[in-house]
Amino acid sequence: MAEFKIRRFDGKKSFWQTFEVPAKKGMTVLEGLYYIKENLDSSLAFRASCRMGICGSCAMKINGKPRLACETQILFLGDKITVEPLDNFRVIKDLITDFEGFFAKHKAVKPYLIREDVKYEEPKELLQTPEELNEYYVFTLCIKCGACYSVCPAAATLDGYLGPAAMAAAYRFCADSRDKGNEERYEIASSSNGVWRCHLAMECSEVCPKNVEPAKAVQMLRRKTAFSILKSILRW
Amino acid sequence: MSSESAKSVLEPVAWLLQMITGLLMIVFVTLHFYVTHMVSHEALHYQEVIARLNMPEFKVMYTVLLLIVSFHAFNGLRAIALDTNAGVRNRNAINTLTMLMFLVAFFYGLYLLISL
Amino acid sequence: MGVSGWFKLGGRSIFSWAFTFQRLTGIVLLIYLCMHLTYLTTLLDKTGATYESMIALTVSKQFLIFDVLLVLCGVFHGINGFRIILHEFGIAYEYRKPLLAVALVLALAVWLYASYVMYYLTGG
Amino acid sequence: MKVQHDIVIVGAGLAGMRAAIAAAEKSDELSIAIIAKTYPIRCHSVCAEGGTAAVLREGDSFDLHAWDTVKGSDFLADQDAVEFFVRECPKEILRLDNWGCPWSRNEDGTIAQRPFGGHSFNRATFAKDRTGFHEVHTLYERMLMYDNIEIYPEYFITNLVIEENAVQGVSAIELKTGNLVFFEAKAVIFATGGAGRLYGFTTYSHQVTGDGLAIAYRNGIPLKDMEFFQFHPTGLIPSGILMTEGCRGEGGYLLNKDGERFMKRYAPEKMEIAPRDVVSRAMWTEIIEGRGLEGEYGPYIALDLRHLGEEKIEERLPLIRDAAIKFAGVDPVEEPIPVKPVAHYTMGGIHTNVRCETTVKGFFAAGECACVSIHGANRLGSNSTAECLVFGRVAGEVAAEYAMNAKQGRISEEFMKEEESRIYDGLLGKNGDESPYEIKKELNETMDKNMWIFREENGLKEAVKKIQELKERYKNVEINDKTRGFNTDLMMAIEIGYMLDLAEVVAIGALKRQESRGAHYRLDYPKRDDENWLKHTLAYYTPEGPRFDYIPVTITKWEPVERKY
Repeated sequence: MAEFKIRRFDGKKSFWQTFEVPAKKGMTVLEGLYYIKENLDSSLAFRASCRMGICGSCAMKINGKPRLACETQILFLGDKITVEPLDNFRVIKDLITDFEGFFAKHKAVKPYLIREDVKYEEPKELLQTPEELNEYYVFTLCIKCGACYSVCPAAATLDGYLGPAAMAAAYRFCADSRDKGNEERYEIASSSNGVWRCHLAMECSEVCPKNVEPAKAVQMLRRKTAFSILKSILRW
Repeated sequence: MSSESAKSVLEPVAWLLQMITGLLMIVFVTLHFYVTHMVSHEALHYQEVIARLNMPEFKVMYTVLLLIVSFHAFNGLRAIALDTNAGVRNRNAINTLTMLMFLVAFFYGLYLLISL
Repeated sequence: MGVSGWFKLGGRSIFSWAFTFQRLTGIVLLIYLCMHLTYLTTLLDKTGATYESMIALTVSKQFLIFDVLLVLCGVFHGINGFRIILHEFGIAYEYRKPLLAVALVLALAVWLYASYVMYYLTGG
Repeated sequence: MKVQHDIVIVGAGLAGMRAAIAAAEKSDELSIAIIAKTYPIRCHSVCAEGGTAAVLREGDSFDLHAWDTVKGSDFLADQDAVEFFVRECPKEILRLDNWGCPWSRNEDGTIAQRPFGGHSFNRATFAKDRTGFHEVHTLYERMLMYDNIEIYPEYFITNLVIEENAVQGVSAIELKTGNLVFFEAKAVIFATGGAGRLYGFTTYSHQVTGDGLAIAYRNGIPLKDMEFFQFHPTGLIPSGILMTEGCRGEGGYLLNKDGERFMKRYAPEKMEIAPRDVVSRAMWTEIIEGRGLEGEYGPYIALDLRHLGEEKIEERLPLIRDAAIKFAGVDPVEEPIPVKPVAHYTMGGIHTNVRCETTVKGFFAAGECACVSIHGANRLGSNSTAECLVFGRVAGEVAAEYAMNAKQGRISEEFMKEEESRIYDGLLGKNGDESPYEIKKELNETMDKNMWIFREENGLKEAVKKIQELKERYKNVEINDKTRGFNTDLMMAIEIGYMLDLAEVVAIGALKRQESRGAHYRLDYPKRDDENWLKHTLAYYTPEGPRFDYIPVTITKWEPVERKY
């Protein structure tokens, strides 16, 4: 038996509720939540989809740390499990938080390949060596689960802060040998809500379930952004 | 989102300077501390202080230290203030105010240095 | 979460602790800088009397504890700051854990040494 | 609340997003809505691992790809559709490349390809073993470039509005608020995915409950070939998480308890990379005949990758290694992975032609929820992501052309009131004594038991009876959570209703098809019967249960022959 203590929110008030879940070896926190929903209290609300750590739906605070519920084993944590919604996001219901702003920030950094010469009707193979691929590959692994954003101290006080995930996405394209749109992204990254607000708490890299190293991406993006601006000033 | 005028010159310059002044401070502050506290507290006596301040190499060192410390300190304050919603809303005011504070601190110190 | 997010440590890694203390010590040092400049105003009294009476207070035994704490702030802020600068230039990012450990040990050692010396100088 | 768009796309996986981009490319005047019950990048397409088939290199040919596909389908695929499909695949790979997909590369910088089950050329284009994941993210990110695409994330579709055989729009619950939103549209595209959660042991995401299939079916649109359900040979035990076919494509072995590569007895030529139906049956036979290994969750087969070496596993199959360690506590570098066949793909779907058109004007379907039929009775690995890309594009373009000349759909006040009361009074507000979750559990058990790899008459009859009983009981469910905002209890209850309808179609369809073809294997009719059954099944909704009809298979170049690997 494991004891699940869950932080709930019904739209008006917030409260703790405790459930007893029969835990077997190998059972994940997500399976525990499903057990509760299907057998004890079906009003419990949480997001989940792929249950293999690739869709990014089920990030939540488990025993104080943001993790993917689907890949966190209950017995690995002991028989007392605390589950809370992510910090730095507005809670909608129980463990479900509002991701609208998070995705809007991702969109704001132009996270797509910018190239004038690609034609929709006649696509051409662009060459890229495995070494060039490795330059940015780790940053493509972001599943937008929000774990990084939830622990970022800058995101805690600044609502508009782009945050680690969005800036890692920006850097992922800046470092892609096929991309030609760096300058556009530097412009966004250099805003008041951008790279300057990172002070390297590095907690984002610590909690990232996919080891994307967003903190590193932000540093690299900041360096590129700063030098691009300085260069343009000096030329002027 | 992030609509305000991008490519502000202050930010990258301030970022770089914060690091450079930080590095320099490690050297200068250690030196300053060494002189005043590590050898003997004799160095803190009024006559000693005045004498030191009248040596050109110390005068230059203190001026430089004063400059980098006050920049680092008030630029740091600026960075902290801009981490908040209220800060970013009043970005220009924060920038102006903290840089002004830096200048006030620096010139006040300079005035002390010169008048001694 | 608001400003409490800067000081939230529960469930966080040691990197968050480093961040929190960097910010706290930064604020302390900023305040100290202002105080420092303010009390140096006493130097303007050319007889040196005002200055000497104030220095007498600050090098006293009762005051030692503040000095020791201040030095802790300075040493931590400096050494941890150096570590951050390395990472900001993209250096040694992969070694961030050992680097933090080294920085903390170094900061502790320097602080203990400096505290000992000050203790000794204030007349042991 | 009412919203108007020219095109409404339901489902934001590979096919849905590809359709949105295609329509937006066609004209920037069109207003396009893409609605989905999750955020776009939370779709099940991210779970696709191994690769996407396309003819890219010297030595391969469209005919060869088409032949592999037709043979893999056990000759139930429509060959005109297959021929069209294989020609379109390469362009889609290159488009994704142009949009930033991090394809794995050869040393010279060209896009790499690897072998895959049932393909006679190394044509599975891949991005490590996260192909679907990278494709989805690439499409999502690309989609953000178009100003005329509006994303409605976390909208749960409840109904389709059809009048005078033309589509008018859809209704959906905005999960955040719990309000019903009515989308009026000139054209509607369904790209809602398969129905995998019918089964308990499955590779599918929790969200894949066949919503689109059931809604189309209830609105009179026929479902095609639903009895064909693919079982993937290698599902991780106990969760059912997919261990990509790429494991075997890269050279992995399947071993029984004697350490024997038993595939040599079933498919001596292709061995482990025979098509999925063949491998799954072989594995299940080994298990039934007592040659499986024994584990705490029952018998299993060992998927051995050790001889590939750590470097290759890290380079080509990092996700597999990660998942095996995290979910089964097994490091494939050191130990074989415990696997057994697992429900994986819905070959059937909404009946469409090669232009993705259905029997209703302005209503299109693409991706796994559609059945164009290029997969026939058994899909080849790496053809599904390719299908989503190719037919997603077709659906988007055809819908755009249609929308440019069609009049705006209209949803009547009357319908809005009815739908409102159907969901909030009829379902949420009602009292009863059945738990929807209990019904789902029993449904899963029935499907896993009676509609698994080997089927026979008695089991199927039992399943039909059970499903009909569950449908009766479902009328009496009660939803405990009576609130409106983000009511996942209500959503799941509705999903379970959808699943019951689909399960009935699958079971009766399987009972009727008295032959063995592709993934549908009848112990009582173990031979393929081209004389009587070389035809597609169509299931039409009636209040009493599905009505069945059959239509011929299109054959162009390849007459059915015996299938040997």
